Amino acid sequence: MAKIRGAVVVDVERCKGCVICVNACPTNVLNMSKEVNGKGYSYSFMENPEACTGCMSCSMVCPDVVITVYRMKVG
Amino acid sequence: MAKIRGAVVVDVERCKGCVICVNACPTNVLNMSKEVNGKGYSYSFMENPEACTGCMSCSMVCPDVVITVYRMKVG
Amino acid sequence: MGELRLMKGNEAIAEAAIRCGCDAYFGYPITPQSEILEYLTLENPEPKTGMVVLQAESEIAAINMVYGSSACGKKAMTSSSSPGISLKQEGISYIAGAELPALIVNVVRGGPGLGTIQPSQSDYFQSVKGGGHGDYKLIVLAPNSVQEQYDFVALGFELAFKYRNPVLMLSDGAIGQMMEKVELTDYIPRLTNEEVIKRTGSWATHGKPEYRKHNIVTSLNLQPEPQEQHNHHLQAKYKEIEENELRYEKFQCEDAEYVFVAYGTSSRLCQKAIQLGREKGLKLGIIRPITLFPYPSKPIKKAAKKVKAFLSVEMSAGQMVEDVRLAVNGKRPVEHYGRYGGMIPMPDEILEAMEELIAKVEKKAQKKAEKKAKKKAEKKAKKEQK
Amino acid sequence: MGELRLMKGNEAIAEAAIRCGCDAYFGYPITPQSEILEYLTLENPEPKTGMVVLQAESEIAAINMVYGSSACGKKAMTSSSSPGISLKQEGISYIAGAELPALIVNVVRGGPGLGTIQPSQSDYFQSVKGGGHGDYKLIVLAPNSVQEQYDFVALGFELAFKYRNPVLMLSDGAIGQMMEKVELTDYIPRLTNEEVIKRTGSWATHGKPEYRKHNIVTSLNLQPEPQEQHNHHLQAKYKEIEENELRYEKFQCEDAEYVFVAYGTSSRLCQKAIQLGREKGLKLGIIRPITLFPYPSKPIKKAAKKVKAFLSVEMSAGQMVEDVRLAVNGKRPVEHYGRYGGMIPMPDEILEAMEELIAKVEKKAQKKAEKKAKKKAEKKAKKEQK
Amino acid sequence: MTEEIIIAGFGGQGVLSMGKILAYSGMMKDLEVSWMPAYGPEMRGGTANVTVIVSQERINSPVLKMYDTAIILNQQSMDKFQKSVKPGGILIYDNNGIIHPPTRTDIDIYLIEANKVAIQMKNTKVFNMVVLGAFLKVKPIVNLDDVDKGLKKSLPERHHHLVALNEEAIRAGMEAVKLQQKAQ
Amino acid sequence: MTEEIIIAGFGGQGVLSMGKILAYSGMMKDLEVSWMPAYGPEMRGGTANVTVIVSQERINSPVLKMYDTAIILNQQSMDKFQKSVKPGGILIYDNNGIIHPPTRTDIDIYLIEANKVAIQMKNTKVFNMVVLGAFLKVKPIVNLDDVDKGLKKSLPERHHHLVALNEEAIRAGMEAVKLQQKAQ
Amino acid sequence: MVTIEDIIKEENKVFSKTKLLTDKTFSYCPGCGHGVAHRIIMEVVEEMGIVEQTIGVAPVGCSVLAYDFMDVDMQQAAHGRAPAVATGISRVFPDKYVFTYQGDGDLAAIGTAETIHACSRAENIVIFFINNGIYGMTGGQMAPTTLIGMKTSTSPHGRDLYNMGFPIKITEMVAQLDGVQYVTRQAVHTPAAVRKTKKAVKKAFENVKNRKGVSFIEIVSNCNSGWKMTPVKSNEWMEENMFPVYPLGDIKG
Amino acid sequence: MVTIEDIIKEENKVFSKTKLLTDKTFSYCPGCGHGVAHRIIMEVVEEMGIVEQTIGVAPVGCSVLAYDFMDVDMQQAAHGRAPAVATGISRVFPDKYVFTYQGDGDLAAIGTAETIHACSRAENIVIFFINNGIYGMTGGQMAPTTLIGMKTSTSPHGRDLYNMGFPIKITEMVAQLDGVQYVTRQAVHTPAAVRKTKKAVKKAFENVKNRKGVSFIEIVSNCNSGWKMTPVKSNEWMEENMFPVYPLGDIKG
Ligand SMILES: Cc1ncc(C[n+]2csc(CCOP(=O)(O)OP(=O)(O)O)c2C)c(N)n1
Ligand SMILES: Cc1ncc(C[n+]2csc(CCOP(=O)(O)OP(=O)(O)O)c2C)c(N)n1
Ligand code: SF4
Ligand code: SF4
Ligand code: SF4
Ligand code: SF4
Repeated sequence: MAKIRGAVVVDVERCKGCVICVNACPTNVLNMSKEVNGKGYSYSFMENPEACTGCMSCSMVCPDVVITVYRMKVG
Repeated sequence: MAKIRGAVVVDVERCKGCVICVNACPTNVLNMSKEVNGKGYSYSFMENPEACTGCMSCSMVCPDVVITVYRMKVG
Repeated sequence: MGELRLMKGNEAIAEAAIRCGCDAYFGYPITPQSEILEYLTLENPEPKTGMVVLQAESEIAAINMVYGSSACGKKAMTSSSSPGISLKQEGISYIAGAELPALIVNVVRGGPGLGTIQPSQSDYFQSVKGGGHGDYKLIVLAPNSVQEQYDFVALGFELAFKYRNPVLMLSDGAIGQMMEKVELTDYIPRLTNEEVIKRTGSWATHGKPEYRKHNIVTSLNLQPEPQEQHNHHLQAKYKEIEENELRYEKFQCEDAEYVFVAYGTSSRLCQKAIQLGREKGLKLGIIRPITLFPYPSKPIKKAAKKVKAFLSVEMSAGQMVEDVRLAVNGKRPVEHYGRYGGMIPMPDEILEAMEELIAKVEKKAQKKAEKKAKKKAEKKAKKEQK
Repeated sequence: MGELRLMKGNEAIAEAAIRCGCDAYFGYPITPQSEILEYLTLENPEPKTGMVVLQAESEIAAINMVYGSSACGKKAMTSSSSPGISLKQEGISYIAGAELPALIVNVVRGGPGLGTIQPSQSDYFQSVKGGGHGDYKLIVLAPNSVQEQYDFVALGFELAFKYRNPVLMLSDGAIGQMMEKVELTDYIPRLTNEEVIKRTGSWATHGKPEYRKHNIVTSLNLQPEPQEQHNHHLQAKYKEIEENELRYEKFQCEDAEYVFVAYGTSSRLCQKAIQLGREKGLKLGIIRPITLFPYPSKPIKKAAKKVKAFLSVEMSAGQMVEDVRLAVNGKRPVEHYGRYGGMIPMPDEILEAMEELIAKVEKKAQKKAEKKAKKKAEKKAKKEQK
Repeated sequence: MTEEIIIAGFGGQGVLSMGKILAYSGMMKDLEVSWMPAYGPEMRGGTANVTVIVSQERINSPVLKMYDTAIILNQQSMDKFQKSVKPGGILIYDNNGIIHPPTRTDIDIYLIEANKVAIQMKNTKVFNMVVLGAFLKVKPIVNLDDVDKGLKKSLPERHHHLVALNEEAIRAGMEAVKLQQKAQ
Repeated sequence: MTEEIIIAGFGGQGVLSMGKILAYSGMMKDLEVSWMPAYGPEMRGGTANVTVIVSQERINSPVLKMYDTAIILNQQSMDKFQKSVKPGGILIYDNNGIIHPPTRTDIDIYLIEANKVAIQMKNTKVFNMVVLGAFLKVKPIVNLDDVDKGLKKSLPERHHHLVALNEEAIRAGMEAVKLQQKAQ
Repeated sequence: MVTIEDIIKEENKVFSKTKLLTDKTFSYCPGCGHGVAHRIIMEVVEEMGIVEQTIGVAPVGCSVLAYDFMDVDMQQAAHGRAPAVATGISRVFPDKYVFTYQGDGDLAAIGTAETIHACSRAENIVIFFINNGIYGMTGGQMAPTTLIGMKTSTSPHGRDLYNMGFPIKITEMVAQLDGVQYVTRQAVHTPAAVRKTKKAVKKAFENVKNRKGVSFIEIVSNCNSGWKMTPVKSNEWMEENMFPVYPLGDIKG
Repeated sequence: MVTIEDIIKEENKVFSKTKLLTDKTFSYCPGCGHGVAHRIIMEVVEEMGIVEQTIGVAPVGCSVLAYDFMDVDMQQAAHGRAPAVATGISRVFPDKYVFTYQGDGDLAAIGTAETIHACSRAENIVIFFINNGIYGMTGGQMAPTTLIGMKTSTSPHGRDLYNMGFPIKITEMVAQLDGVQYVTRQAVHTPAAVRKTKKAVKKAFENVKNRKGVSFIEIVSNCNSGWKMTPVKSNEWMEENMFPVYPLGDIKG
């Protein structure tokens, strides 16, 4: 059975650190960074990239539309 | 059996000749005058005074509140 | 010559709108101007010319509908009378701030408050100085005949689009309700959408095509610096309008010693007063501002060189008279005569007021002359004594 | 001395309302004055003093609530900022027409349209000349400190009731948002209904008792004649107000050769400019109108006898300057300096503007003197030739 | 030539439309015209009056205090406008409902019993045309042809069949008008 | 004595409340004070600055172009306000986040590492009080007693227990402030 | 035999004009329902003995002169703003009986926001809403309540849906609001209708006494001038055409 | 093993920002629902290929700068007047897709009349109504939709019924109007909610194409600044407190 793998790219400088994507991700891929970006916000990043299925849950709810989602079949 | 008799007094000068009272009277007491009043309106008067029961139907609907109604038991 | 018709001033506005290719009228009933909307709904131009006519739920809705339409580059207008125009002040300020071309008609009635429905000219300040907030100017046209009510619709739109600025036609109940002969112009077809886009594509909202950036219509600047820039731009535009668009009329001013300044209905009354006065041998004339902004300050200033005094006649407690005074700048006496609250001053009372002013001025002049003569005589006497 | 507190100008207005026995405040949020409503809702005076505080659905509703309350003889007020005040114009005209006592606060921001939320003084015309329709006047108070924001609430109500006339406090975003020391006055209890009836029983609506006719509050006259009468009455009242209620302040005018005219925030800026100018040896002073209607035309006219020129400084493109010109009536040069659209002119630019004016005036004077001297010399030469 | 006219009476008498037809007729003759109604709440029921000016020159004031001719159709208007006729001017009135007939002696006074005539014509609606006829007899500032054209212009197409009737009424008015008193 | 001060930094740094406490303290000392914030949409997130004037005389303009003292807490404010210090005046800054330190040579420049101090105190909320302490060391226009009273006035009753902590921070600031450069 | 003179005696008087109507003749057109509505309201105020506590608000519309006829303290309000004005009164005089008397143009067009928000705030007032489907005062223009197809001076070819939209049943909308206690639609063209309306008016004022929030009484009425019909005909037309769209009866409370 | 770099390739891209959002960073607070709402609307416009026919209207409110973010022709409108402005646009450009984007203060307070009448006239437009129960832009004041007991800067002790009245469910009121084709209440705080909302938006624009009159889409949203909560917390609070009063789902059409 083909597995689906995904990945997201967060536009770090535009992320406002609202944590909504982290909350929305069904597979707990995302978490907030320790560092802050130029605007002083900690930003979202893939903490567990392997778990990402590219389901777009995060990008669906990101208020600042800063998440790009990629998906591919593997295997 | 006591009969009820009524009578109305129309304030002729304030009557605007709208005919609504004539229409409303269940016993066809009222009609409109041939003459006109000072404002040029023909006015309502008791054409068949005997038929008046003092039911106040006319006074209820007179938009200019120009009808006074009297009623007494007779016999 | 175009077709002649006997029309009410209000009707003339409506007919002119249809004929000059107006795209949309939005209005709300109020005496003494309801005939504009009534005429338009009766004529029902939409199937014929495509002009939209809509009775709005309020004056505020109407002016904001105008905002929407004119921000599309369309010729949109509204009309009302004094209380209704007061309600439109926020909208008017927005339209001026966003630099939209729009025509607003005020058929003035007596105020303040609900007042009366009779003619008045007591909305001059509101129209000319700015009834709404902020530094803005309307181009203000003041017709004094039914023909001008007609003509100034097309003119109003022309100026509105030339400068992307709201134009106010300041009429009053008398001109709105009276009938006169009107020479109608031919029907000018409304601009097609393509033409509208061609003419206003740089700023109006028509839907963004591939080839340009999105157009935005706004009067907002979150930062004061660009807002000041915007205001500078507006002020420069107003200056340009002052230089190019001044319209006024002089009547019997060549030899006039005393001059009326009056606009709209009052100017007609003054003309009659001049006729009556000239019959008595008085040298009277009138300067009639046709545009109230821009105001004919220069012609009045120039006239002040020869004229002995000015009488500003308005159906108000004295509003335009301030602009006459500002123009004359202390050179000559300027007084005001007015009836108001819906009253129209009769030509003979206007003449009387002028005669009083004349008497006052001449008395003063005489006193001055006498004083001078006396002084001279005294000097002479002194000399002789010596 | 009363309690001292550091307060925002907006808060001072709210606190003053509670303490001076105001009966009702009706408002709608808009920057930069929302603190007034916020402070009042936080203090929640109703259980303590009985003062009603209500957030209306709009500015129009708010001004009409004020109409209703003040027509009951109660002390009612509203506040807003420029666009909101434009919306209130019909209501204000009604209140003026019906001769109701009411207090309206405008914390002005930059316009036109949505503009900015930064301070401005570009609603002068609207406030003073009449933003609404008809011939009416508001009593206009222009505070220039937080203390005055506080004091003018009680003063406003006093004048409003004395003349049965709406009073406008013309503030701006700077005074509204800044904090200064305020000396608070003691709580004055609201009038009881009996006291209200005693004070306003002749005209206000409290419910008709047996002993009097019903009271009617209206601004309507179907016939123009009584409406003109009513207007005459209003004009007479305005004249009385002009005679009795003029308030202004002079600062360093005794020896001043050049004088600023400025109100509100601008007057504070000018005072600093005077300080800077005097440090340079310039003899500068200021006349500050505290009431904008009535306007201190006479003091300015009087000052024109000694002063060489006036500079009207406003955060606008030039509005009050017209009233300065009308007062000076051509006797002296009057110029305007302004920043606008939300910008505040800095004291040093104001001083610069004044220096330019001075240079201009002196140059002209010098030229005149030179011309005179030249003529004299020529004459002399001619004589000598002979 | 400038003719300044006031027409005044009750609301329903056709005062305004009579003025309109007169103005239209003047227009047909290439004259300048103005028609200025007193409008207002009194319109409903109350009195109605209109100032009509017909002139060879551009008309200045559309409202006046004194008139060349006053056409007066009820007592209220008589009280108000009798005094507004210029000395030597003309007053035309219908005596139906008039309690105090005109008393001025410095003007020409004409009587037109238009109500009567209209009743004779069995059409009270032509009342105002009868009055117009009377006026035009006294002051032929426009001729019947002009009025004809004016009528056609001012009536909607579907009422054009009434033109003849109106003309008839005008003629009747012309015949019925009587000089009551010459200015002294 | 008149002291004209600008305090400028980020939104969350307590710039406005620091100004308020300073103003309140001045008031406690019977001085005239004014506190004028730059308000606007930038308040949300962006920069914040406030002009505080403390004087023995009535204060005229509450806004100024040149200041006796500028207290600068981020780079943006440095860029904007360094030039606005009067010659011979004072600039106090926290170097946290400052990329381009002040370069003027005609003013006294003080450094206060308030961020560091606050972290040492384990309470970043007192950051602004540390800065205030630095200022008061340099310009003792009010004494600690006044500040104490000012704090009590400006804090709601329920926060009065914080007064002591704030005072401590002020003292820490007084100690930590360093003269970097004397005006030449 | 009893003569008429025998009957017309003070002691036999069963109906006469309430004292709370002034002696001025109504300015309304012959047959206009405004007069009956005025009378009923004043009768109720009189009967409840609350004249000293009653303050009325009449905005512009034919009834702008209501203050000339109703012998209670009255305020004239700007077009559409009566509910706001009434709010201002009621808030500073919470114990008074405050009512508005508004036309359909006033209440349902320009005054929509004020109507809905006073209702939503549960102001302790009575709103009388005279729905005659037209703007009477200004000469018979279309109102929000004008029926589809109805001719008015601004819908001279009949109100058409496409351009002018649907008639608004604002009374039904208002009934949805939590702040409104009592909503009813009545008429005043027949004796029976008048009696019902009077009951409703009484109930409304009782509600004020009991601080129940807004009572809203629509009175479907004629405007024979605007409709260009005789009064009698207009009442018939009203029954046939208006009532199906604006059915009489209690809607809430 | 597949590396992340393998996945992040143009051909694998399944979600990215629509071209119809500009490059400007939203001016909204972190976590504010306005951003998602903007995105969905622009996606639908893009997907339907109607950008050349689309004109938006944004009145004042936090979203006053919508014109900076939505890359379509836009008009900024006065507070409360967007439906009137949209009427002006739609009437002169009947073939365009005209939408308004309004807050609750804007649409349900000052703009009540304009909202109801545009709906009643069946203007061929879409109204987006972002209900966050508060006035965001001006600093968190009470809105008509503020819940009972809710604290805002003008109801600092909690909204109380007696003084401030009931929250208005304007969406339910609008649904009663004949001119309105489609009324729905949605949210944008979860992926599922966003998907539903997008469907609704599409349906609304389809309605415009088919000239069906007003489509009215309420989006219940958060205002974490005004509510003084973290974004995540505010979304929870919204589910618990707002949804019971403003239940999600289709109301009409
Ligand atoms: C702001 C404003 N707009 C318009 C008017 C004109 N006006 C007066 S009454 C009225 C409408 C009257 O209709 P309605 O409310 O239905 O009452 P009715 O006369 O039918 O009883 C209008 C539009 C006004 N006075 N003020
Ligand atoms: C006439 C007018 N009144 C008031 C304001 C101030 N103002 C701007 S936005 C707004 C309300 C914003 O609230 P909402 O519509 O709910 O939108 P949000 O900001 O919550 O998205 C107000 C009152 C204004 N700009 N114009
Ligand atoms: S939802 Fe968007 S803005 Fe919020 S934390 Fe995630 S990526 Fe950043
Ligand atoms: S109802 Fe009244 S006004 Fe009408 S005819 Fe009868 S008495 Fe006269
Ligand atoms: S116009 Fe209509 S509503 Fe007004 S009084 Fe006449 S009949 Fe009544
Ligand atoms: S204030 Fe509220 S509505 Fe406005 S952007 Fe911030 S979170 Fe969004």
